[in-house]
Amino acid sequence: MPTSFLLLALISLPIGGALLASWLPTYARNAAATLAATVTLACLLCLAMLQGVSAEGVRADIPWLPSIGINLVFRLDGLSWLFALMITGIGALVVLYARYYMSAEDPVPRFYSFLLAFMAAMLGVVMSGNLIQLVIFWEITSLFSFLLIAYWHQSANAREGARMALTTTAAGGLCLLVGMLLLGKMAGSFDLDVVLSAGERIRAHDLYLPALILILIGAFTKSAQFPFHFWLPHAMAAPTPVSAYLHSATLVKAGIFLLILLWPVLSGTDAWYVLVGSAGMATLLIGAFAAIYQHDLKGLLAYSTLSHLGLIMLLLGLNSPLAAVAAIFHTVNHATFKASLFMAAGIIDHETGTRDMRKLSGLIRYMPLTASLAMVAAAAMAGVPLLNGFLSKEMFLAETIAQSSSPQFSYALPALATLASAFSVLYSLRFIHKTFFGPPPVDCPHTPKEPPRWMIFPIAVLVLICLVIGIIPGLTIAPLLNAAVVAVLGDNTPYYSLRIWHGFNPALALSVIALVSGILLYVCFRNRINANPRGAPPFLHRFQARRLFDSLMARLVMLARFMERRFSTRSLQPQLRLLVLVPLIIGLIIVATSGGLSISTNVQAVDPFFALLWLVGGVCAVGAAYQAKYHRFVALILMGGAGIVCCLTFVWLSAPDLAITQLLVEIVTTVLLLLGLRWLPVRREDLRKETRRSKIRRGLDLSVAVIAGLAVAALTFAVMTRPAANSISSFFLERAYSEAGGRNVVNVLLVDFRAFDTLGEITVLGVVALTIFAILRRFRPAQEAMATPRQQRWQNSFDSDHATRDVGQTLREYLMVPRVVIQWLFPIIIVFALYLFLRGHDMPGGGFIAGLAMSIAFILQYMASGTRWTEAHLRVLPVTWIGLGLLIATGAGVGSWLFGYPLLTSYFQYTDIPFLGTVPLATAMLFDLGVFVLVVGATILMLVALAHQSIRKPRVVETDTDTTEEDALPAPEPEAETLQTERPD
Amino acid sequence: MSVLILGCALIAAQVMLSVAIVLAAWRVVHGPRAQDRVLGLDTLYVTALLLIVTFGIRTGSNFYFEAALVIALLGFTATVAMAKFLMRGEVIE
Amino acid sequence: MTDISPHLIVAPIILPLIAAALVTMIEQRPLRVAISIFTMAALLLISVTLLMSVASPLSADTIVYRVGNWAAPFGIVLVLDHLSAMMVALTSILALATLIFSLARWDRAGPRFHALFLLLLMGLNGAFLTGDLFNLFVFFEVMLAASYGLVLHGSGTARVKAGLHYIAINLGASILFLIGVSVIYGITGTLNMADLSERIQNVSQEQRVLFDAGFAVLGIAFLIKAGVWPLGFWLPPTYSATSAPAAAMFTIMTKVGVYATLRLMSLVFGIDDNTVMGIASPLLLIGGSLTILMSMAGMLAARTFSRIAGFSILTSSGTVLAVVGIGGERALSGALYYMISSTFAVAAFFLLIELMNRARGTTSEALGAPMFDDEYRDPYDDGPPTDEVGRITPVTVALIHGGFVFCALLLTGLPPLSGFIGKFAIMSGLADYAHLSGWVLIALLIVSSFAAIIAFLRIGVETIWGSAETIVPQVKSVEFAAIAGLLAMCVITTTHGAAVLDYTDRTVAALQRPGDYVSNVLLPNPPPLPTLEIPPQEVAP
Amino acid sequence: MIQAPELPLWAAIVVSLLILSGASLTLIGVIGLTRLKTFYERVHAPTLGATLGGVLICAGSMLCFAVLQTRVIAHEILLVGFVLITTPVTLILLVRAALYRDRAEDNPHVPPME
Amino acid sequence: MTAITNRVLKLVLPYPGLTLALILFWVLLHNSVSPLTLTGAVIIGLLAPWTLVPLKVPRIRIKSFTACVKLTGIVIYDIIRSNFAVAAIILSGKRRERSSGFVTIPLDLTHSHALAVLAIIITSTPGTLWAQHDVDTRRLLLHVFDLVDKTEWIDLVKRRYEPILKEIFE
Amino acid sequence: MEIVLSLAIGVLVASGVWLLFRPRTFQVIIGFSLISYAVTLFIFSVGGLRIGAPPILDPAVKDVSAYTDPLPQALVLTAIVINFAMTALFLVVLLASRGLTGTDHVDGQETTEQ
Ligand code: NA
Ligand code: NA
Repeated sequence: MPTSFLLLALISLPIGGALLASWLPTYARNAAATLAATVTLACLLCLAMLQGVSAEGVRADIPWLPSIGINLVFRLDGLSWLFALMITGIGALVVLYARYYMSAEDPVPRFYSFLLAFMAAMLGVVMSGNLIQLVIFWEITSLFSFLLIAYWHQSANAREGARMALTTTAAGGLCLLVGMLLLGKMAGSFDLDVVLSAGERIRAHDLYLPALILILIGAFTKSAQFPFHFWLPHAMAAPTPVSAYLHSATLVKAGIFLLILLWPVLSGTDAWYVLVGSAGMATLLIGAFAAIYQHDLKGLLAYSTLSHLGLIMLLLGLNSPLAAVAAIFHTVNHATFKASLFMAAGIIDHETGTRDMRKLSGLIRYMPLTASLAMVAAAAMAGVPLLNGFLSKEMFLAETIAQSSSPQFSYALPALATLASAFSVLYSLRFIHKTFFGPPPVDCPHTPKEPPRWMIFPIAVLVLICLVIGIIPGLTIAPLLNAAVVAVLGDNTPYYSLRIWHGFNPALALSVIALVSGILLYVCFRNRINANPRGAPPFLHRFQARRLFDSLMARLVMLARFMERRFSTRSLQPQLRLLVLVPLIIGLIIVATSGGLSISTNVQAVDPFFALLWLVGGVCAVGAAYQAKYHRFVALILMGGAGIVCCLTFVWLSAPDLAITQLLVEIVTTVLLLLGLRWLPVRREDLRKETRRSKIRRGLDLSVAVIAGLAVAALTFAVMTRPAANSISSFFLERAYSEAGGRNVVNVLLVDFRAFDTLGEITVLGVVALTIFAILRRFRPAQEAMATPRQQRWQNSFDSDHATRDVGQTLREYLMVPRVVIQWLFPIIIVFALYLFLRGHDMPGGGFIAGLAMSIAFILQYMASGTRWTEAHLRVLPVTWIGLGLLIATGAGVGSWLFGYPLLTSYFQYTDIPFLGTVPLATAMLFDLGVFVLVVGATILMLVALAHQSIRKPRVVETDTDTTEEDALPAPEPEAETLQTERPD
Repeated sequence: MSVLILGCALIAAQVMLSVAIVLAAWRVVHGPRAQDRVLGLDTLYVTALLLIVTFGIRTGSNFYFEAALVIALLGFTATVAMAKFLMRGEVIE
Repeated sequence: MTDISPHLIVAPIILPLIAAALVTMIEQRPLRVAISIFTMAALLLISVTLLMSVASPLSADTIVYRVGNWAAPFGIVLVLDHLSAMMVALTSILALATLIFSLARWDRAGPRFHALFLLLLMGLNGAFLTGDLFNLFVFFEVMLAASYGLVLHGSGTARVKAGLHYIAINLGASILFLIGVSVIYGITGTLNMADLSERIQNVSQEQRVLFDAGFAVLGIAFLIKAGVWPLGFWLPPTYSATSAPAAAMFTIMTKVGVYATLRLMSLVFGIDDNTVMGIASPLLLIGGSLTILMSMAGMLAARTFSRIAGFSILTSSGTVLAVVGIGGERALSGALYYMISSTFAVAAFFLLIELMNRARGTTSEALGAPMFDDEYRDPYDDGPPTDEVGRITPVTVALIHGGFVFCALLLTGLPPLSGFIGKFAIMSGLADYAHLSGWVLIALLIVSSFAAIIAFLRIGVETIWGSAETIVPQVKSVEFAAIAGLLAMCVITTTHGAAVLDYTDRTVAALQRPGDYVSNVLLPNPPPLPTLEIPPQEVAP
Repeated sequence: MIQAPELPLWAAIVVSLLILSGASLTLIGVIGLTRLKTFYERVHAPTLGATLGGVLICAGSMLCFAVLQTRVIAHEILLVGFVLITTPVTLILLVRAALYRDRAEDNPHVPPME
Repeated sequence: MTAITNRVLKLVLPYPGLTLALILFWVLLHNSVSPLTLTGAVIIGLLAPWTLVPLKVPRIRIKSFTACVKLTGIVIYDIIRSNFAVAAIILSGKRRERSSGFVTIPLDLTHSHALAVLAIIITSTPGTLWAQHDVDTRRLLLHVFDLVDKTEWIDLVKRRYEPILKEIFE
Repeated sequence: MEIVLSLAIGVLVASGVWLLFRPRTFQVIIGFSLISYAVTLFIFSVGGLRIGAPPILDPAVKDVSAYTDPLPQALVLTAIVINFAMTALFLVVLLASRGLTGTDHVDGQETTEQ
């Protein structure tokens, strides 16, 4: 069977298993367990088949993203094989254990699904042959560990622990990513084999140190090294199988694995020595010290895990090949004894209902098998001879002694190592003694008993491994270890021996000292330790990880909120200020950096009337600005003044089309704003509060406004007086008549040269009209504006007070003359609109202008006769007009496709009609018709939709004083004033 | 000669009309009541129309006639709306 | 029968327009839905065809369509190149998914949804395809006008408040746009972007100042659309107030700003890192970086998912713009890839948020009741939705949560999905650049990922797991289908990343040598009609 | 600076007189608008420009173009006609509105509502 | 015969006067009497008046065309005369004592079109303003710029305008 | 001429910008309208100021320099239409905001600042 197939099977089996498990019914416990067991056993089988070949290293390449150097490379050598064995082997045992551990009510398939997915990710990490791929799997392990820790997410502890774990490890993962990126850049490839062979170059590279630090952060967070260790104890909120699997054998070993993997590349420098060594040492001591004080079984195991991880880290940091061997060896050993201890703790928890050592006692009577297995495992943890823990710890002590020759640590190193070993003896002893010995427990929730046989079986297997390795290492672990070591160290593999007995040497002495002092310490301090109220070590209890983490997160959020408050806003005014200031400042920077604007004196003489006109325009504009707050109506009139000046300017400066358009738009806009004004309650000047702050702000605003005005004026002047550019416009002037059949070049531009713009523009108009219509359907007026306007109430009450008059007579009288005139004007304006439309191509006019004129004809009828009357007599279907207009315009454009020309190609011809003469016919006219139709529809829809609000009846009952008699009085009392609608002055 | 005469007359007329516009605008700005302002605006419209006519004469072209016609035929719409707003508080009932 | 294929380029603009016009006039809802769906599906097909034709090595890289049969620079031309084809295809996919989602309920939350939606599409496609600066303005306005309608779709206080700000700020941006365009026209005498690229070389030094100022004003208008700090405060509130489908569509709208910046930078200044000119590049870099930074703060400060989603959009614009500021083809290619991914992801997230809020019973002011007896009755309005028979199974919840995890991975840039690949591609390119600004940007990207992780965890954990009971929301399968479709696009982008990256590589290469674009657009004797070459493998069975 | 079409002298003189008188009349009307005391007085003033003033200027224009293009150009009649029809509409509405406002404020200078 | 013609005319031309006006309007707009313009004018004249039909505008039957001409003459004369009168007053400034004020005039006219014409005439004439008309009491409130003798103004309306308008419309 | 128009545009912009910074929605809409005038004139002015040279072709005059630049005028027309539409929309939205929030403050809520 090809090895690449096996490699891929190894990784894809658990993935497939995870997917399958996620689709199992909620309570299909046995099916899920069977599935998971099958998968893991199959993996083990694959692994077994790969054992021989992995020694020389096998790989399978799947190209994925070659351009950025990410390919899927699965690769197995001695080291990764060993890790894969741990992952699948312990995985299989955990699967079995979990089947009995998890309750029947749990949705177990989800658990197994996550577990298998995690296993796949872990296998991915150790099998990655590409740095980035490794990071990918790395982050996936974080993710699934998060999901597994939070498996019981109804518990706040689980959620919190999971969050903390993911936050820390994912952050580390991000650092690792950058580190790997740098590593890859230094090596020239992300391929692991390339990187591994580029050690020399990398260590000499400028980027080595940043890369090292980033990679170490990744490894330290994952392997819970000081100062990133805090998440691990909180991850104990996970179900025990998860702890046994993730927090002893796999997840936390990922960091170790990574550093072992990259040991040949990264180690050997002082930076490595200092960083890795000190982190390892600190973790070793802190973990061991804290473990002593834990009352929670899993807490003790968690801190002891920290300590052992620190030990391995320290070994790796020593820059010695022999230490590296010890590190690898201890990794395996720790996985076996710690997993079994976790499982044992789980059994105790499961059977007694508690993990609190203060409540546990004398369990050996109830569960002798579990107790004896746990004792062996604990002894391995303590480093008792004939167990695997002893062998690797011995190597560790020997290495610390060997390193003491170097000046940095001198004798401190072996001393501290021994101290830590003594601590480990102490907490192991406490674990066993406190739990299994002594009187029977008093306040256990359940009466303890031996668990099901198959639940003990995994522990037994692991303990057996501890024993076998401890007693006959040469026959068991040696070949596997050797393969791993060679894979890492290659030619640098040192001589080492796994014999139990190396004779009397300093390491043995230290071992003995540690053992003895550990026991002594326990004997002396056990009462004080057991009485410790917090279950936390002295000195360190202040640094409650969770509280620190929470406060850090809270501070982060506070900082973020502060930044948001300070550097962002939700109000409109500051945003509009920025909108003006940013272009202003950037414009000024540009002008300033390039030596300023050169102002030309190439100007035409000032026409005095023009200046007079703009005197009026300017005054109107400033007046409108001044009045807009308290006298909206006045502001509107003033704006009308400015508008007419604009219109005259267009007349003056050769733009008749613009003048007409401006005028018509002006008229329609005025009516529109007046329609809106009815719904804006009056704003009272006498209520105005003037503070110093508001004065200052207004002053600032005013100066910004003036500066903006000046800047735009300068820009205008500069652009106007520049030497004329060689514009594309001459083309239009030359071809408008000959090639587009129109004399009014502006109109030809609109309907032919740039008809596409016009198509978009009318679409805008249509969309806006539809939107306005939609908004107004749900319109709710301001409370104060809901009542009938004051004028109408006054006039209506006058009408009803006089016997001879009927309500509404004042209005009828008022409109009698205008109505006659406006009705007679209706056909005339329509004809005028038609005229404007027809002449557009040659003379000022066109579809847009005509459409506006036409819509004014309708609006006048609405004003003169009221909405109801007008709609009873004229059927206006503005929405249909809009749709139709769009269709006509588009149809006119698309029609050219039939003749094989691009969209909106127009065709024109001068047609001779008998008797009448030559008539220009252009298809652009059809397009213009669409414009016309749409403009009529859209304008009418906008205005009429707004006008309709007046005749709607509020659904909410008007509870105000609208209908009382005093309202009939015209007296404008200040109280009533606030209820009035817009008052013109 | 005729150009000079007509030109001067046109300038004079336009100055007068421009002054008229300024005065009408003064009424718009000064008020005192809203009806005064509306009246001022209406006057402004009519005067602008006349100014456009003189401008047509000045340039000898008919291109501006429609602008004037729009004021004549449709310009009253805005002021009607304003007057009606003053009277009824609503433009379209 | 005439051959329609040469006109395919204009179809992404014209087709929605025709459909919108029809939909406006048609009364029956099923027919309107059918037209919308058919149009959207056709658009997807067309845009993929266009994409393939550009991607095909056999056909021209730049296909020019002369609207009105007037040659550039005089008439308006549509230009299909790698970048525009990509954006159009992105839009079509997004639109189809969003439309499908909205069929479940949102298209009935107010009148004229389909018309507005179709016209938004028209505006977007027009903005991407046009080669004319003023025409770009017009299509911006079409897009904005439709978006105003969609922001306000369904009414309600929050929407109206946010809509007011949104409209006000975009009105301001439009004014800046107009000023910028006029100055550019005044100085160069042209509106055609390719022609502009040519003419700018002959502009004298004094005029160059004016041109630069005008260009800066124009650029600021684009940056407002892209939501760059300090011009993008409007974005998160607007997007979180609006209806889910609208918000999902809007994810592409910020990209229009990015697109326009990229296009004009490429044509006017060049985007190569060794031809950095003026202050445009540093401004983009600083603006983009600050945007990333501030959206990071925004995410951390956020209390709702929709704000997180809003800030994700900002992060994405900021990232792309900062990379444009630095230049460098590898990073830029990564940025484009990242943009594709983040667009799909944020859109999916917006849609998902709606479902999650529904589960929490806090659908944001859904169908606000009208105030009046509606005498102005809309004949097209079918009233409030009644037939909401969702699939009430826990599977619903599981799917929502699964979708959330997907979105979270994509938006935080965690492996293994496209969000990660995009960020990595950018960082990898920046690392090649080996310049301080590059390292700073890498750091920012990493920190922003971290902030996103914290934000997602902070709100996600408590929202999803924190509540005592699980409410099963009523979700229609079309809603899931839409979200799944968008997420599937992310997955495809991940698995077929090589092809996508190859495409973005070529896009960037084309942007770096604008000469081809220019010469294609300004071909002195243009062929009567551009013929679209569909790659042979498409034709062959 | 001085722009004007080339006309025969007599026509130039007549046109000049027409437009000057029209403009003066209009200006007088607007002066009235600014100087008169009450609103009801002021309303009368702009009618000058809208009627005779407009007629004179339009007549000038008609004559000018008739001579210039040697054919009857009469469309200025439309301007005069429409202004004559529409201005009263505005004024009637405005005066009535002013009356209402003054009455509502009990202004003694207007006749009370009957 | 005439009855049938009238019927047909009524059917084709709802508002013959308007038709004429529109033809004139179209011709004046185009400033030409070319066949094309005339054809257009006729088409417009035939079609456009139909837009008034849905508005239910009553058809006006003008009883006397000579009265129309007479009225036009009177109005032109009055307007010119008043123009100079008012201009003189404005130019004279404060030198002359002058009072303006309201005059109430009882009217006999009821036809809305006749009233509208009267209103336009009065308002177009400088110096007089149509301020308010009460339908019940048929009283017109007139504002007069230069009010010396009220009866003078009552006479103006009652003697000078109202009879002719009655002649034309009623 | 140029200086007058530049100043005019400056005054319009200054008034408009000042209004944009105000807290009341109606002020903002008037501000936008004033700025729209300014922008319209600005685009227009980019084509250069010509008196009596409208871009309406006289078949007799072939010289393109006899006409003013038509393109800015076409752009202005488009801009005017779009501005009109946006003004209408903004008005309706501000009315809706006023109705729903009970205030005409641009933020939909009164703040301590004026
Ligand atoms: Na054409
Ligand atoms: Na009068």
